[in-house]
Amino acid sequence: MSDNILEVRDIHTFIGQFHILEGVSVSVPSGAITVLLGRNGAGKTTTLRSIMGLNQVTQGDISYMNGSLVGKNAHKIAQLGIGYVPEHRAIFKELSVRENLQIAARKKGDLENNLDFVFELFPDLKRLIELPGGNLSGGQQQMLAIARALVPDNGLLLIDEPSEGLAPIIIQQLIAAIRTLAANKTVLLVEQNFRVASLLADYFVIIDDGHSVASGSMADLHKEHELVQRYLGVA
Amino acid sequence: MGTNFFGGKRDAWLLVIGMFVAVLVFALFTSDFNLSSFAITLVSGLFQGMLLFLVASGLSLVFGLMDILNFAQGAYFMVGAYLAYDLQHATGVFNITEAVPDPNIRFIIGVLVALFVGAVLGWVLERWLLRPLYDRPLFQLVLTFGVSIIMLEGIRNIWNTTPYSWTDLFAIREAEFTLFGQAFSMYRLFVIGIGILLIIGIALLLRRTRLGIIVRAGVEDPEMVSALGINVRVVFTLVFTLGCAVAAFGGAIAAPFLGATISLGSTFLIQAIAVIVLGGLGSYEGTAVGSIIVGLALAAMQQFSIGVNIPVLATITPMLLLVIVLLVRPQGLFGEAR
Amino acid sequence: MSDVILQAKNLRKEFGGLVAVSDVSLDIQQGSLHSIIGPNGAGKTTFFNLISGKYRPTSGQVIFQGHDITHMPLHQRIHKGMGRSFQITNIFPNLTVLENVRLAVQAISDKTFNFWRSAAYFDGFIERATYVLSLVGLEKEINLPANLLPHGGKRKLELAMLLAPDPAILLLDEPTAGMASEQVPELIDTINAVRQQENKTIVMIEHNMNVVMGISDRISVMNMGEMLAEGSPSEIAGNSVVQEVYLGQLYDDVDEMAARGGPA
Amino acid sequence: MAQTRPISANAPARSANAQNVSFVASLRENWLYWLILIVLVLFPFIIGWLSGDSPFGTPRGDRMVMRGESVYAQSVLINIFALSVLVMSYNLMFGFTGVISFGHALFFGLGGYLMGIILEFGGMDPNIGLIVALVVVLVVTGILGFIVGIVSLRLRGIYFAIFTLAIAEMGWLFFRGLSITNGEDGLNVASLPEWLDPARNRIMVYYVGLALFVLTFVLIRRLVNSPVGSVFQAIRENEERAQVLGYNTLHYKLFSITVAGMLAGLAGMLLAIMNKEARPEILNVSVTVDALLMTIIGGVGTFTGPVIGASGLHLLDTFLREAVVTIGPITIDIGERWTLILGFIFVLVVLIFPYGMVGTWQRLRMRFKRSK
Repeated sequence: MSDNILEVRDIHTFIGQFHILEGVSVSVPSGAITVLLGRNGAGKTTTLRSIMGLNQVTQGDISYMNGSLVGKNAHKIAQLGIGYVPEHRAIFKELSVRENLQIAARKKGDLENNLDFVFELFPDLKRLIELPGGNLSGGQQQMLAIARALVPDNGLLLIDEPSEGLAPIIIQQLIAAIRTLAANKTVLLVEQNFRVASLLADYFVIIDDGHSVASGSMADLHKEHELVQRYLGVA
Repeated sequence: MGTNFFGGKRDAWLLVIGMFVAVLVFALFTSDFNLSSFAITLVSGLFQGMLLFLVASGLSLVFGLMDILNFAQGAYFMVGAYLAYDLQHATGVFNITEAVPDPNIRFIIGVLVALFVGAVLGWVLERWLLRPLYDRPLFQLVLTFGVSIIMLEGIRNIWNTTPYSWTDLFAIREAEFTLFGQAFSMYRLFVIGIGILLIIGIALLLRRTRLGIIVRAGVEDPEMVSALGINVRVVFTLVFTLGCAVAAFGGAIAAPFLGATISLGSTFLIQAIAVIVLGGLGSYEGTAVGSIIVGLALAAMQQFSIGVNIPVLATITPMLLLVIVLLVRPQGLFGEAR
Repeated sequence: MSDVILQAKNLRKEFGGLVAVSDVSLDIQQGSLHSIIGPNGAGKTTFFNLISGKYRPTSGQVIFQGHDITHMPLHQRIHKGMGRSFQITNIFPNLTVLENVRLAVQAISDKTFNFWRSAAYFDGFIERATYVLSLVGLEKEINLPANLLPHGGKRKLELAMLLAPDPAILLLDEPTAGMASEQVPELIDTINAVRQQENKTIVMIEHNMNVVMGISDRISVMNMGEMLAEGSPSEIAGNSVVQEVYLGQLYDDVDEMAARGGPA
Repeated sequence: MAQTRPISANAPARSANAQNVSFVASLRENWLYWLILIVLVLFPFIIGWLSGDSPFGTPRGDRMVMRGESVYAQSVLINIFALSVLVMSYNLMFGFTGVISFGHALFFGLGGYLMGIILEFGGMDPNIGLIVALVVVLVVTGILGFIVGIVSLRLRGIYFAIFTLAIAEMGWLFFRGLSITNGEDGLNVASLPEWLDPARNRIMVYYVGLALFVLTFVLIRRLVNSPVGSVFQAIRENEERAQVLGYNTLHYKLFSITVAGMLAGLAGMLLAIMNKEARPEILNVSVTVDALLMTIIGGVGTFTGPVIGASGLHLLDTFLREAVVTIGPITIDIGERWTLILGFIFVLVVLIFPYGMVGTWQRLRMRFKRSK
């Protein structure tokens, strides 16, 4: 499957003594949006963190553009062109919006080259540029978190729960932005909200109790009522 | 930090201003409203505050970034003092008085060597001893303590335990200046100046440089910094090394006044810990402001305790100040309430 | 309405200007199973934290069995008969399963502050703890360190710790969260069994609509910090406002917008 | 600090009807403890027999001070008892309840100083003075523990630790500067009752020390295995959860700090009796740091770890301080470099034993058992 930019094969991850992932496989086709579905605590966030090198994978393999990521430090993985937008945004609250963006630049010109695109996507950020990150609203912080991942030339974005705790109007803007940016990036998304996921994703992987239990194209998932009900609890 | 000077931290700044006013009024009172003795208190307070800052700044940055309370910081201060003393004087281990007859140049050499040795020892400690223990914070504490014992004993073995007092004078150590009719050694002014430069220098480093942005971000969330492609561990090592180097540098420039003694390190360490907790852990501005307040309060109390003949009053001042501040504000002046 | 066991009166909680729960009132009937549903970020967990005492409300009152408990600290509410579970599994990881539950039994006993006698006093506690553990089906694992339980087992342990002091009301925050779907029916059975055998009032936040519709007597719907509707499962299923907000409307305009190809 | 948490220290609960056989059972279960106790009771006589010196000592010098091998060995153990009680009390608070304090030296030092002041300046019969001192030490350290606890437990983690450090430092600086106790030179405690004078009746001091040591060990073991003790551990594991179970965790933490403070005060008294003086060093932060290090090295949250940490380090200290090692042509005066070696020991133990000595041993044994 050479057109899969990222291939996660049967990974196992422990957090402390807790065995969180007990065999998760995810294929991420390049140029598309793939969503990880599943209920609270199923292991979606841990899957993203394992890819990013923030949790130690004890078994299985993760290959990105044909190189293995297992055992690499987070900063090395990021340098390969993977952008990470974590749960709860992780904006640096004491840093200004500009500094939040600056810190993500990996080489000279990163910020300058991509700033226009970022502002086009999130016009709000332009006027907030000198404000400390902590003063931004939840939606603005989410936009900044995504913008931060767009500053370097990342090929793959890992986005964790972008819609969490946001008002519908903001979610609309985010959906539009993610769709726009996905035109030339690959996206792996975690999304609890089935509706948002359906609007965004091309492909899905369902994770349940630390296992990947189903995958396929999003269009097909809508026909699988039983699957949706069983794992996602959506009527 | 500075962007919203009176914004989210208004309470802290109001408290700080209040404390400054209280300390200065107290100083005026202890000097019987006599300007020349007030000047003594002021200069001596700023001088002591700056020396405190030289130890506390590294402690504070390292704690903020890495959550390590480096118990060896005082030992680095001492290493600096001993090196500077040794290189300046004919006695001791290294005698360079013949090779470098000019005492001014010898002093500069002493300070630079202290800076360098402090940096190297700091690098060794972080890179080779602390790094394997990142997920065991308690053991890092024990380890820095073990290292401080080793360094103290090393000093004892190299220089033995007799206190050295500084005898070899050089230009700024000899020169004097006058304030409100009171003559002071120019060297005090020099140390105060160095301290102010360092406060501003580190602030600029934190605000204006990429490294500074990374350090400030790392204080908040080191994991996210690494997820952005930055090798946080290298930054940790760099900051730790810098902190130790500054402490050794501080020891070197304190030596012409305090000499070199075995107890120098522990005294400064405990006071510096009081300063960074009082200022609010992880806050650079808290450490800077805290150093100056504690320094001034110390000087005023020294004056006062001579008057009432209770010398203990002065020595307990930093602790007393810390206890009072924590009772009023459990998170320290600029710390984040949790 | 004499048999209202728990009453929230105009509860409001703001976090630095952000209104998380906005003047919510709610009556819980004695002996009922009352579910609270709503989209992510609707304020359900915050509301729970207000009732259980983890947060102090900005304004409003909590009345439990006729007493105003708005400002009662966490630990006293347990003694009044209120039990609360957590979304995140929250146990003592290095203590055994039995120890975990025994501590919960001991908490409401008057022998709590005994620091000399050991085995003799523990007996009554252990009896109760073992009984509760058998109620949730963990009788075989009692001597295992709690962190070695599988995830579903930990949720059951949580439930056992909750039941141990024999509370009058149980507040369950997403009891099925993170459980393998095969285990969900088992937990539901356990909850139902507990409810019938011990005649408990249960208030529950839950995402799984099947679970909610299947076992609730009453359902309240929250959205954006407000209480939107309340009724029996069939009323809620048929309520057009709920349909719109919880399941439909929120995303209808998203669909629309998506169809247009971007925000207006 | 999850990595330093031991597996639950609770022994499996025994049923009440087994109580009449419990003595035999406990004998079988704790045979090693009983054996050690017997050896400790007979210790002065064993050493006396081995060395040929009287266990009561032989008067020497013009002041007729009792000396001899056995008496010397007793003094080493008395120091170990005092240190062990201090470290065990620290472990009760730190290892079992999860409260990190840097101010434990205050309680230890007050034990010594209060006794010294009462005996020297109280003008009482030494026996009555000793009883008064005992009561005063317990009351003062207890009240102080309670006050420090209540004022400062609203501070979190490191802020609490540094707050206690500041209080203890003030105590140290105060006694160092206090002229009636001779400031830095320390207060001589000469007015001990004859029967408890270490220069004349070392063996009595030994048995008093042994009694304190055994009592503390048993007290802490029972306390930790009691209902209150299990709440201590629950607080250490997850304080918020303990609150939600219905415990007022503040009460339990206060209790733990107060008991630990009282025991530390007794340890300080014992040391002051042994040394016949109270010096400001017993109030120095290094006492707290020693207790912390010995706890960590021995094993946090274990019963025997603190004792092993305290006695191990003290024995090393005693014997290596004067040792001179000759390997071929190289002669190393260990005594001169002893503290340096101690520093290296800290570093090595930290790097080698991730859970302290006892903790690491317990874990290895558990893993071995499980794999069998």
